[in-house]
Amino acid sequence: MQEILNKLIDRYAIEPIQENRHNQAFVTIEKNRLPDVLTWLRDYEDYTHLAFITAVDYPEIEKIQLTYMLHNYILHTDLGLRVLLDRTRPEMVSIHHLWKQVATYQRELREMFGIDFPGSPGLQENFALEGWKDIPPMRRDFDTKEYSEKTYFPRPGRQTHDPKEYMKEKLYPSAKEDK
Amino acid sequence: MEHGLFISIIYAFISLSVATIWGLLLGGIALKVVARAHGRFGPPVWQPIIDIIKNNARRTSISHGIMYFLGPVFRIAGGMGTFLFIPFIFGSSVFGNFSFAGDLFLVMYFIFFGQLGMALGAGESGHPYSAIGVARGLSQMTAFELPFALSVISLVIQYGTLNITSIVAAQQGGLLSWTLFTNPLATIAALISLQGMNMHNPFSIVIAPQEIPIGPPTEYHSNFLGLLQTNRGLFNIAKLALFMNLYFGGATNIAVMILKTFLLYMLTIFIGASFPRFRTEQSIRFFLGVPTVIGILAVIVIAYL
Amino acid sequence: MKLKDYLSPFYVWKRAFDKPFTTRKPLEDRPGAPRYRGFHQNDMEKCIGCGSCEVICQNAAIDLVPVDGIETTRKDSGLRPKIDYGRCCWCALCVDICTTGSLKMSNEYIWIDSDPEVFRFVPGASEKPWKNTEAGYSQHENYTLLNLDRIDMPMLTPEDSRKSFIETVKGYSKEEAMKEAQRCVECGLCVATCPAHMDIPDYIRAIRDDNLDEALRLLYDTNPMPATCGRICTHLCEDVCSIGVKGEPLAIRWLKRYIVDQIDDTRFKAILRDEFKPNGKKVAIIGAGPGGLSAAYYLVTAGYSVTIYEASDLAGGMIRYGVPEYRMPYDQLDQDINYIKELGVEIILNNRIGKDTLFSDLYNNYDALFFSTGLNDPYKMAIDGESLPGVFSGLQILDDVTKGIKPDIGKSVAVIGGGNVAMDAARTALRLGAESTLIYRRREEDMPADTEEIHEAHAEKVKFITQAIPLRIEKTANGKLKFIWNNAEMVAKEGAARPSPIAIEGDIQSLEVDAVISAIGQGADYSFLPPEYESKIKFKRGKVIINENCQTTVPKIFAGGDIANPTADAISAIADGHNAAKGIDKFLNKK
Amino acid sequence: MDNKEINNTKLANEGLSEQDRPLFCDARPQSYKPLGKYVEKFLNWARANSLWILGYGTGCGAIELRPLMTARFDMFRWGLAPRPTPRQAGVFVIGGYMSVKTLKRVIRSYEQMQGPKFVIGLGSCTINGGMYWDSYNTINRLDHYLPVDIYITGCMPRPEALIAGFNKLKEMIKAGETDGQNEYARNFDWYKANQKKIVKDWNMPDYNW
Repeated sequence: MQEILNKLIDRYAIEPIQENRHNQAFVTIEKNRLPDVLTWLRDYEDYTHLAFITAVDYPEIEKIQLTYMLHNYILHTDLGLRVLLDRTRPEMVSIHHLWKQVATYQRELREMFGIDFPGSPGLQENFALEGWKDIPPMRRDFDTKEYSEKTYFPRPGRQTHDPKEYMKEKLYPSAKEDK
Repeated sequence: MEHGLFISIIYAFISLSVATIWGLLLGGIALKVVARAHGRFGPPVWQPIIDIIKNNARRTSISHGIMYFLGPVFRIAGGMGTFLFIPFIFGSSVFGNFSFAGDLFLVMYFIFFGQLGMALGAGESGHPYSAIGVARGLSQMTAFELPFALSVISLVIQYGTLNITSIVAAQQGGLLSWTLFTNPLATIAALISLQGMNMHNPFSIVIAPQEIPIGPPTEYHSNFLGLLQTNRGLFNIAKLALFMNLYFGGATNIAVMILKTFLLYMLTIFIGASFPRFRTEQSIRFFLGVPTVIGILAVIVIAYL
Repeated sequence: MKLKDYLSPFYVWKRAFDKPFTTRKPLEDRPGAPRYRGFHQNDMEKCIGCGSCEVICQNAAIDLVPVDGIETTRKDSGLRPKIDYGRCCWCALCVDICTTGSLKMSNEYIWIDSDPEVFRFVPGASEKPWKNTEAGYSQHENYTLLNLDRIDMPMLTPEDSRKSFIETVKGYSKEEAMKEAQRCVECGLCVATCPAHMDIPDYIRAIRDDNLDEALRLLYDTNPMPATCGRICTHLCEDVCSIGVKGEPLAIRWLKRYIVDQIDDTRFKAILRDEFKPNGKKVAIIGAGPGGLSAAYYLVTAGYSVTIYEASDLAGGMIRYGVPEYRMPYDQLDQDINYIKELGVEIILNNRIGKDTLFSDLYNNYDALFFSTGLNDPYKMAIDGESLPGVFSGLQILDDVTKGIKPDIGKSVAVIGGGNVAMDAARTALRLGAESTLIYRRREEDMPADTEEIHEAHAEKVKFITQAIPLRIEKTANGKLKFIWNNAEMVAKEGAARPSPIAIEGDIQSLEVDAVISAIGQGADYSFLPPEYESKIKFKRGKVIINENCQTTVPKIFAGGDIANPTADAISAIADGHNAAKGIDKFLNKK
Repeated sequence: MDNKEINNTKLANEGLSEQDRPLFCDARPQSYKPLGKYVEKFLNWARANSLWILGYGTGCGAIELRPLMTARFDMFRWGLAPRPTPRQAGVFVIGGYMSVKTLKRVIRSYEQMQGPKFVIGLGSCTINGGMYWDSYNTINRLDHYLPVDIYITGCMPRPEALIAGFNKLKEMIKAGETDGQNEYARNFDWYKANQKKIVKDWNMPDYNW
């Protein structure tokens, strides 16, 4: 593990590196260097398997973090490459020329996070949501509960009581006009 | 044909009804027997009959066109045609059915006829699974018809007639005069193709419910399906009766008929429940291999020895 | 392919002659496992309606609803969980969190209906087939999601504590307080029981969030003497704490104290942001005890100008003079009083109404009057020898110690009574260097004192003699006092709430002591009231009758505190003060 | 169609191109009157004893249907059988939650089933959302989109509960209490409005027979 990390540092001067386990590490790299690094890892360092691509929304820092998870079948090590995208117009270079199946992940990410991958095959096709018009549901500012209640009308007839308020009403109603 | 036309029609009707019900019950028994091999109890033996009633009681049905509509009709016409020219019970006036000099050829044609009609009808439903099922069914059918035809040719040479009734009559001299013993090679070839004809494992690729939902009848429902299911009982018993007559000495009374068709059917079930399924090209290769060779041998042995 | 490959598949038919695997009647033959999680059951008697189940449910499947036949009481909100089986996912978190262990799950799992609206019921109340099923899932004995054990309060050891008047309880550190606050399930059952209805769950949450400024604001909303109450409150809230059903209740009192302890009193004004516009109306308050101070605080924040008349030389009332320093350090009391003073409340000390100032003058000069003079007239034991030298009242001892006078109690004392004053007196006597013996008419569990007090008294080696009916006190030859009592047995009387002691004939015992302290209760002293007012104000069993606004039968006069409420503790007096302030505000603004 | 009282109220079939329209159904579903009392009773008996299930796993509950086919439960002995095509099936078992995407396919399959057809709502999710109650993509209540005959609560219910559900359905069929097909036809516009509110890209015929 350390070897590949040192190489990454030497070749691409990548910092910082976060090592989770002895066989798993994450590095954050610049957006436009990613295809380079991925190609090098795939072709020269035996990181031939792209396990998944996933994203995390960070509205606090106005970024969306993309993670590309690579696996090396010879050393059995995992390497995660992280890229930070601008949250207002997230756009990333498509890497479907490196791994064909990535197009599916990219479709999903476009739908769930609104990340654009120009040139990725079938990007505009529906993935799981058909005809979705709201903000992408995996964005953190999307309130799924509110959306659900608005759209899927839960069965009526539910009513609950707060023990504190209920006891007040029952036991000392005179204090009702408090505060 | 000693009876008048009216009587003949009534007799044919009775014969058809009894055969259909017996065929459906046989199907039910088969379900139960297979269930035992699976370690369960299985549905009641009359379950196929309930299914037919239910399907005919459906309130709605959709037609996809004339051919689609005719598919089940062809199918049951094939079943009835096959059955009505086979002496169900030898010598019986009610179950003797029709008989004429060349009825063996007609019966063999009818076995094809239903399937072809069905293929046309199912094709018009436009369902891709139907088309796949039809393609598989027809190619498999051509394959299993070959050893069966060779076996029949061998029989025709042996008995010198194309009349089934005559063939049955020729076997009436006790157990050893059955074709089974007089022409064992033809019998073996025919029994192997019976397995394919009945579409039991290992030749059940046509209806493969897991891969191509139910095969050709995917789009058939309600009364259409009811008709197809009725035919399944009838056609089944027709084939069994044919084999019984050709190879096992026919039946002179109803008890023998029941026993012989039952045993014959159980034989296919016995094999069917044991084996996994062949793919289409595997089953074709199989039929064109050993069974065809046996059939050719049967013809050669009868013709030249 | 070998022949064997063709033949071996037929082996499957061997199965056909074995017994089938099929369960003939799966519905009858296959009940749920003994701990299968099926439909809920609820023990209606045990459940207290705390609502923890509702809060923990991730699927919002639980509603709390009133149920016929379940009354709302102090310990029971009267609500019961109603479960929506269109939501429930049978995770059993509600069972695991249940504070009482009343919620369970039966192992029944079949419920079929064509109407989707019926899949809701109140377990325990609705008649369902699984209502009384034995098997099912219930809380595991050794596993609970709740923290049942209280974080230990650092205290002086009894050996050390009995030597001096240093405060026994040291107070929580930040970690301890936050840990303790995390035990709270925020059910809010305690709020109704607290006489002042303090926002207990809210300020505990503020502690958990480490937002002490907010916590202090919440405290002052309903209680202007938090430092005091954080120490000597009778904490009725802890009696009803839902965590207390199965474990130790939350240390609500200590958490309150923690809030005040952490905040420097100079910051109070900045945090509380008490702003008010004087409205020019004047209110007089008699008695600078908790009731008076509380009323003063809320009146002054409502814009009134408030004057308190206090007979003693320091404000604080019974909290100062009736509670020993080891429980209630005077600087903490001063902190509370000083903040109230800072707001502009005028406290006139050493001014006894009826002697230094006339009640009628107050009545005529102020827009409204509030008196909360407290119970400071000790009851007499009514036995022979009570007036002998060396016989003191409990209050007298405590009062003297506060004022720095060392009472002459010698080396051994007998304290008569079982209330908090008796405990205080006994423990004060220990600290003054005497051996204390507590003598009480009934059993220990009947004592009105707080259990903690009793426990600490035991720890500090106060001797307890119970079921002893005092007979007389005699002077012995060597100058000591001989306290003589008759042993009693507890007899349950029909119709009586608790058994009463009946003397066992002839079983008479005695104890020689240097001093006898009688602490069997106190009465009110209404000598400040001129007869014409006393006749107008209605009393019942020595207590002033007030309405829910603490108004007496004379509209302009309000009263509260020990002289009016049955519980006679500081927090009730504070609540009365608050109520009276609201009542006065209403009364004066209506005009 | 062999049905005399057919009402040829045309459907809009929006979302289809002009040349595609004749290929798809353009008539509304019909209500059907039961036949004579005793005939219908006999037919209902047959229907109850030959329930063919549409084997379309719509949610996690589909996994509870599988054990029924095993030797342990052997559902065939009650006349239950899985059927791979909606045309031949009579019972639609909705196996729990339904996402919007599944709902679209379920509507299509349901409409393709031939009446009388029955729907079993399996699991809590079909009643009031279950553990997916606040999900952005799963519906909360099934009865807004399809006429449901019975509900089996559970998350998920065991196969035994499913058996009990089928037993109950059988009783209801025998008593003639299940009329989902007619209910759907009667309240067709209401169901369609609900369905279209959820299914955003409605690129299929309004009614699929």
